[in-house]
Amino acid sequence: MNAKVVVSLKDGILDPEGQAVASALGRMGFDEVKDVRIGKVIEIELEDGIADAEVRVKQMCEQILSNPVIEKFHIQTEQS
Amino acid sequence: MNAKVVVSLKDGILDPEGQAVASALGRMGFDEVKDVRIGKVIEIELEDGIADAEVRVKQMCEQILSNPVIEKFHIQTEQS
Amino acid sequence: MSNTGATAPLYEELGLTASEYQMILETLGREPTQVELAMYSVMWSEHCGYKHSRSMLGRFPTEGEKVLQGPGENAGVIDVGDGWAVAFKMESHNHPSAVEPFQGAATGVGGIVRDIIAMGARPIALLDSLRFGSLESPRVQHLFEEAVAGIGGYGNCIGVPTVGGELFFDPSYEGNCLVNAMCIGLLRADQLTSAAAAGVGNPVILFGSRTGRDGIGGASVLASQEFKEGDEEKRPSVQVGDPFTEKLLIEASLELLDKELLVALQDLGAAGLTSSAAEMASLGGMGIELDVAAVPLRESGMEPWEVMISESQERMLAVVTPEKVAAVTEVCEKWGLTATQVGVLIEDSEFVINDGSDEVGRIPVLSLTDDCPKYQPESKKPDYIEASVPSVATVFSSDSVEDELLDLLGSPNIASKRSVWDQYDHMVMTNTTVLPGHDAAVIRLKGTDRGLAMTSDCNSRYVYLDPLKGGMIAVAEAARNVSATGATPAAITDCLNFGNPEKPEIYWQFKNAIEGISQACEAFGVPVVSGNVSFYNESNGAAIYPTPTIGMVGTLDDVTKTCESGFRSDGDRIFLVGDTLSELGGSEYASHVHNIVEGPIPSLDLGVAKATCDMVRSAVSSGVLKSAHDLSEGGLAIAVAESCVNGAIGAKIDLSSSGQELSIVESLFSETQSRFLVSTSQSDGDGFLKLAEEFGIRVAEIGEVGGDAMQIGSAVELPLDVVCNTYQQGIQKWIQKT
Amino acid sequence: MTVDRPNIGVAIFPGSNCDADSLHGLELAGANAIPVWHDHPETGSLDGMMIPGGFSYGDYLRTGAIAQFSTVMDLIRQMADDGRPVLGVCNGFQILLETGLLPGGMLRNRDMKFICRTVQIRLESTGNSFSNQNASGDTMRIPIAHGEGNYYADPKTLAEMNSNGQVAFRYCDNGIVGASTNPNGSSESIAGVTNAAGNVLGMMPHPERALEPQLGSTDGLGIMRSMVESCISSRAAINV
Ligand SMILES: Nc1ncnc2c1ncn2[C@@H]1O[C@H](COP(=O)(O)OP(=O)(O)O)[C@@H](O)[C@H]1O
Ligand SMILES: [Mg+2]
Repeated sequence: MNAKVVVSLKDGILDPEGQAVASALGRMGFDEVKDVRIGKVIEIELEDGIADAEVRVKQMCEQILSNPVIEKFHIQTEQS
Repeated sequence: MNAKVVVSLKDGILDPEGQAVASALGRMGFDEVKDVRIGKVIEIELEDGIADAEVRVKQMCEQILSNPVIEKFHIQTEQS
Repeated sequence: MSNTGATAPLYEELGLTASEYQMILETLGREPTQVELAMYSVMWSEHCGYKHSRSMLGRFPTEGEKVLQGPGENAGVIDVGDGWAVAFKMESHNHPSAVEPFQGAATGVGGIVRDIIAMGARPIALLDSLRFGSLESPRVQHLFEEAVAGIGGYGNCIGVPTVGGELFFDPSYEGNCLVNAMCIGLLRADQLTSAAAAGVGNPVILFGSRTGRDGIGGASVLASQEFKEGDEEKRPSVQVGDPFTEKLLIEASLELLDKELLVALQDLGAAGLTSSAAEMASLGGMGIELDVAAVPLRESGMEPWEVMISESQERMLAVVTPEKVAAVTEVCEKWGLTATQVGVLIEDSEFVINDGSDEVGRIPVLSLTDDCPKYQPESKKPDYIEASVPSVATVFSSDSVEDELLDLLGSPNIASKRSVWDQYDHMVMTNTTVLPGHDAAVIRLKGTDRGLAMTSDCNSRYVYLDPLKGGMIAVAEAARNVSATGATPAAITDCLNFGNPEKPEIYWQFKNAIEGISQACEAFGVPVVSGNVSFYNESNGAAIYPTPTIGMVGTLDDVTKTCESGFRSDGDRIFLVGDTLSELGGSEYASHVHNIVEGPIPSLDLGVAKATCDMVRSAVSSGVLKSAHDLSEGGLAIAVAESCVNGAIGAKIDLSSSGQELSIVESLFSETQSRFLVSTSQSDGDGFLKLAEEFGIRVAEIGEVGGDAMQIGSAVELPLDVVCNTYQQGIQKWIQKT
Repeated sequence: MTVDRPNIGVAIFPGSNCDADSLHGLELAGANAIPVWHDHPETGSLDGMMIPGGFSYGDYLRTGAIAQFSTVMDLIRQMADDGRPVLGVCNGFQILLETGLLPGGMLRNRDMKFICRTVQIRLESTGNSFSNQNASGDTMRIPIAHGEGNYYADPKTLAEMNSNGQVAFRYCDNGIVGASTNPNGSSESIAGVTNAAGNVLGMMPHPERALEPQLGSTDGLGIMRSMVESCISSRAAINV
């Protein structure tokens, strides 16, 4: 069983990394780039046959993988 | 038009961040976690009506968004 | 914001009282507009307005022949000789760090660095003073590790070495950690910059990052009704730092000043544009007109009040003459920063806010600054102080001092903080000649013979048990740390972290601590040149230990004549400077080993404290000492262990000749003030004794350096590697325990 | 400007923060050190180039990733091709990896923490422009200060580098290289590598922080002085 979690900054929060990349792309001639935001994908490999996998992954997200003050998360689980 | 690029370490390269998160999860009682790998999601907002968007984003990935020595990338584009 | 205040007036939700609102009505002669109300609410907050502290802060001695700038500007400045001056200040970022420790601590560093830039100084060193709950709690470990990573992440990136600080764990900080950061900057004395606005008609330029909705969570109630539920997410109360932009801001600001393009410079901190513009106008005794529509925004649809109080990081405000605007823009562009004229200086002392062609606010400048409401809260001696037993020393008798010593040596408050400063680039700028891990760090001033010593100190347990004496001891300890390196204490900054000042017991702590600090400063002849107050450090109604952190800077005329704390060579003679009394009240030993926090705390004779520092400093600069280390938490035993570890060499101590009648526990762990542990070569020992006699300071020869064990009489005999490992790995061990 | 002092440029990117230290250090080592702003590259008279440490462009995305597109990199590529000495320290090393002037890539430190401390490194190869003052096997005490110094190269590349003598330094303790002396998890404890020609060196330790007794070590002098001498000799060779 695998879970994929995407953690990204909430909307109003400054993303300095995204800004730096956007302006670098602009300097390199990619004028069509309007904005860039950068987040994390966390791929978690779980033991097989975990009953409440989704619940557990959600707990992980809330407890350690993200900080709700500045970040939001999104979970996809997939049977492998 | 938006493009989403996922950049992650090539298979076989040890991922220090993933390992750190995996062991933190283990310490917190999430014993079902076997492995964690962490990559980046880069969300790019593009001007509307760019003809060859996919090609352009691929160029961005090759030129700057990823380093082929250590990383691989994957592109999803979506009409907004 | 919740709906609980459905019946409460808007001003109350913004933190203003009914009488304060009445003051606003009287000042304006009408109801405030939305922007005006927002501006008053942030400027009259405790954080900006110093409502409960201002009256007491006047007690501090702030003058001295070396003081170029005392409190009142962005940072204090002292003359350090050869045409050089040093600006420094300490500031708290406690509440943001409790919510988001990485970003909270990082932006704390960013904020204090901008205060230093605003004085026209290049930041050359940082210190961080950290206090958390008990290290056994996983939550505390998380806060601690993230705060350290945040400080490192910011300081390392901007290329300013973090050379020292403090780290203290105690349950009183469980729900309210303290993150205080201090920055020191260097400037030519004749290039001192002011924030005071001057020149009617001069443009006001905002440069640095764009403005977003950062840090205005608390004022969200002002959002117009059309805003839908969930929109408060768009007004984050936590700011994210961008150290890269800060680095550019440092370079751009210094280049602007170097080219003499600016009339005045000011950073944007708490309360954003509102407070920086108001302060500039107020200091210059004039008025200012801003156009919120001109402010470059990061997000669309921001309302005027949002622009005015946003706390977006990495921004500076400058006053320039009209003909220099183009040159200013050019310098900013070179550094990749936006620079925009957002306003102009006006004659009347009014703060006018326009939104394009509409006037949306007009406030008398002084009503936002000097004329902010001030309170003189009630004060009452807390009961816990009366209840303290007269002496706790008799409680302690032990037949296993060796075990107790190891236990203490590896405890979170005593163990080495190397795992912290290892994460800070403390060597960048290639000036750090005494690295972290000794009493004070020393920075050389390239191109001169001079150096600076710096330290931050506060034993808050002492201040809790006896605020007056605890305040004195904080200054005395800082002076000892600076003197141990051979430097002369020059001036201090402070960060006064307390609970809710509206509680009489807390205000009593505050008043007494200030009195103690002031008396000690007078005795040592060091002025207070800058500082910061952080109140309401409480959780669930319980206050932290009162923590007036002292940041001290000392000067060295010859930076090659310094001393470190580590023993050096076989056969060197070891001396204990100062008398040891039975003073275990409030000690680390009592607290950690016996879980007792009771007074009386050690006594302090300010005259002796100063004379002892003077003597040790004179010994360091005359070159007779091979090591010098001050005694503080953990007493003599811990000082000996640290000198062994830092020198990677053993020592043999014999206390029988010290002539004092103390139990072994008292001899080893008593925290009597005004003591140092020093060593000399065989031949220099007598010279040192003579020097001490001249100064009238009692010194006892207590042993010899050498071997690979730490031995104290018959009570302690520990292999050096055991001592080293216990001390070096203490913090990691506590973290792994859970 | 004396004739026997070579002109060595220090490339400065927005976010570089060891540029002043590098200028100071090169002067101490006997060079005329010349600041070169990233988009106004000085042309002509430079005999060598140093890319200093720091956080160019905030090190956002990947360390060195954005800096590789600065104008000054064209000059640096040209100098590297001409055989002039190019030294990248810390962030400078990371930039050289991103541009492909040196083999391999850089990952976060094994323990995910920034590390600042003085370490020992062992000189592994003398066939380059930075080692004529030292002998193979010499150990040096030099500070490191980085969050991403975990050097990575695949096994094939490592084998090639080893046989070409491109591994310049390894972390060690009293000359002994082992897992316990590797501060950041780098492949084979590598602390610095050169290109095949030996005129481009990237290293994580900061030699410019180890040039004066006051700072605790002078072991960086050998590396910096070697570079200075190589600049003089390569100038002679190129100008022939
Ligand atoms: N948070 C920190 N950041 C950097 N250095 C620290 C920190 N905490 C402690 N240190 C350093 O560790 C050493 C010992 O600190 P401390 O025990 O507070 O010393 P002292 O008792 O002499 O004041 C000092 O060099 C100090 O600067
Ligand atoms: Mg000390």
